[in-house]
Amino acid sequence: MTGFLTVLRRELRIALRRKGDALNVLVFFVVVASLFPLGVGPEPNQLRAMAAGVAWIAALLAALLSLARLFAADYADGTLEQMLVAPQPLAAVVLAKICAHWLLTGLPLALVAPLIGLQYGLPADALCVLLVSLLVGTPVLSLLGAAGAALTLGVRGGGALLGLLVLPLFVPVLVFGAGAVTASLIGINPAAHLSLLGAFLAVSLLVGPWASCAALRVALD
Amino acid sequence: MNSELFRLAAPQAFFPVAGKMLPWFSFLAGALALAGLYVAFFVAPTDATQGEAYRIIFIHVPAAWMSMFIYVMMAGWAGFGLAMNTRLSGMMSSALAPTGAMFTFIALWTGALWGKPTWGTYWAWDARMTSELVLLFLYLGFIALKGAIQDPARADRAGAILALVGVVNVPIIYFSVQWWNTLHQGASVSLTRAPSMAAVMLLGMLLMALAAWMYSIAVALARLRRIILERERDAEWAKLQRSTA
Amino acid sequence: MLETSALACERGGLRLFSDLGFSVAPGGLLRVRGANGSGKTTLLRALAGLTRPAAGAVRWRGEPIGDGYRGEMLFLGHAPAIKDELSVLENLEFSASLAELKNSDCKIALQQMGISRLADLPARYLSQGQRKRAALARLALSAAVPLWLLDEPFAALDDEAIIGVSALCATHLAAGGMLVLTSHQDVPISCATTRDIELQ
Amino acid sequence: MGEAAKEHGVNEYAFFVWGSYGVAALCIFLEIYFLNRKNKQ
Repeated sequence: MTGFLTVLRRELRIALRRKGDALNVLVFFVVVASLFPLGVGPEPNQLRAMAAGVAWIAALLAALLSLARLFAADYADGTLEQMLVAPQPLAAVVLAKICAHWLLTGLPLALVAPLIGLQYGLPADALCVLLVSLLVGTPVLSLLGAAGAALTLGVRGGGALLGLLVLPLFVPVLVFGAGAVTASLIGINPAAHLSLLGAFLAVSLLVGPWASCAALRVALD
Repeated sequence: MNSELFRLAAPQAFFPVAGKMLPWFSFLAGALALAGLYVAFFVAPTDATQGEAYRIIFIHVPAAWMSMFIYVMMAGWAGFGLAMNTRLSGMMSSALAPTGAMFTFIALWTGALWGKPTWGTYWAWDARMTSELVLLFLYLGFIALKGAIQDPARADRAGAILALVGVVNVPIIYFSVQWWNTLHQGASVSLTRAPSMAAVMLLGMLLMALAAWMYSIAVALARLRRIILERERDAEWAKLQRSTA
Repeated sequence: MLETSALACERGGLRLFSDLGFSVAPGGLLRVRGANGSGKTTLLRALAGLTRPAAGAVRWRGEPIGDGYRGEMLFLGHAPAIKDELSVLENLEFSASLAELKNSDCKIALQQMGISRLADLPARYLSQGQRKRAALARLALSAAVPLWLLDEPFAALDDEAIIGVSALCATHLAAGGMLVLTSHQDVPISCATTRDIELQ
Repeated sequence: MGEAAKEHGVNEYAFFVWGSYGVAALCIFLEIYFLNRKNKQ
């Protein structure tokens, strides 16, 4: 457990020293979300129907943007190697990095998304559902994304390859996440969607760390 | 028997065995395909509602079955290679991947070409077709990852991890897309309600599916032999093999 | 006691060495020599459990190396595991707590390596030699860790630092610790049982 | 493609049926072609 806290504290301390990274991801999210009306037109009903999908897809892309750097810096300066050799279980270390990634990207996205929702004319209850769905869904992006980042460590064409590997795995999160908001818009109780999202989070909690550890061991072989 | 199996696990030992099996599977594939096509075009009656267009299911449904079946096989071989650390299994998963991707591609195209006459649009975002599209992305991801990593041993192990993560997610993706489809369109349009499964149609599809299976094994064995030669490039026996092949 | 039997390693399909068997007893020093690319680093990484050997096995106290082994081993690779954003002291504190070194006083360790004045300086401004010293400062904290695996510990170090590091290694060996290191120049560590391996 | 189709005069479907089998045959041919070409090297 101490390993988890040590790595988490270090990650957050480094992030505080390099505020730019987390901020860039957030700004990227807002920019992508505000491009859609320019492309599709300002017609309110259309925007309201699209809001959930746009918010979620922007969140997916923003998370993807920051995933490539999850292990890259540590891989380059040798600290990742030390983590593999440390007595701490590697899963705890990887989980700490995933938590740090979520705290720095997933959480801010979820908190900002209701603003985007307002911009798109979403009613109040739909905004709450959007916030909750993102809070439950974005950890999955970090968990499965970490596995993708570990698999493409030190591989050329990493960014695009990472997207190709990970985005198909995000389909259920997008379906249930955006579906929850759309359901609440048309009066259906979104509890079913959110619980399925939670179930997928549970699965990713198992699959993500295992795959990331295995992939890191392969990458540093 | 056990030692025989382990002897075969070495690529060099399996190379000639694959060579001997190849013609058999190719012949089987050809024969079954001919039988299937005969049933599809001459034995199957014209469907009351869709007329002749439904004959496409004799290629579409087997291709869809094979695309999923091969992915599971690929993940199985990859996982086996990861656990037992046998190089041959990793090669087998690489040999299967392109054929699986091809069947997914065929399933998508034949699905679209079948959709046009029956529902008026090439792409109806039908639940199964959308999941098939995601499956194609999973195949392409696997092939791209293995292509991007130079060292064969690392490529096999990384590919195995991706395939295992993928095979866990495939049912979830299929379920979520099914759910998504019912939410937006209602269950009016879906391939699952193909015309009533007359026995002869089922026979036609089974024959074509078996033909596709034999074909996949034959192609996988052929590609496996090429991968073995490529990877054992510096081994003496590989050079000898290439000069005589 | 660390021992290997018929160890073989490959890199990129190329066989580096095979049938390598040796053992390191408490208090023993093993130096791995060899030209560039002869597999010195790969061997050390195999001993650390990072690289999977193509054949043979590495055993620690008679058991194949596993999770428990990592608690009793310290591995320092070529790259000094230093984060540029953190200060030298923070880096050392992080790696000490990651390695579960209990009563570790980092300031003294930095002093022993002669870089205590750099304690609060972000590691970004350190020279290559200073970074290596910062990485090796962990040796001063790891007296309780029985096995040390050091890859080119003397690279980029000036004479004064080499003496400092050799002293740390000597006290470690005297206390019954084990040390395996790779190095091109000869090793100024005085020790009872020193053995060399040459990799072709 | 056999008399069954022509008798019913349903040839506007022919394009789609031929199209599907054509795509499938083309894919299989390409796969085998590339496989053999690579084996020659």
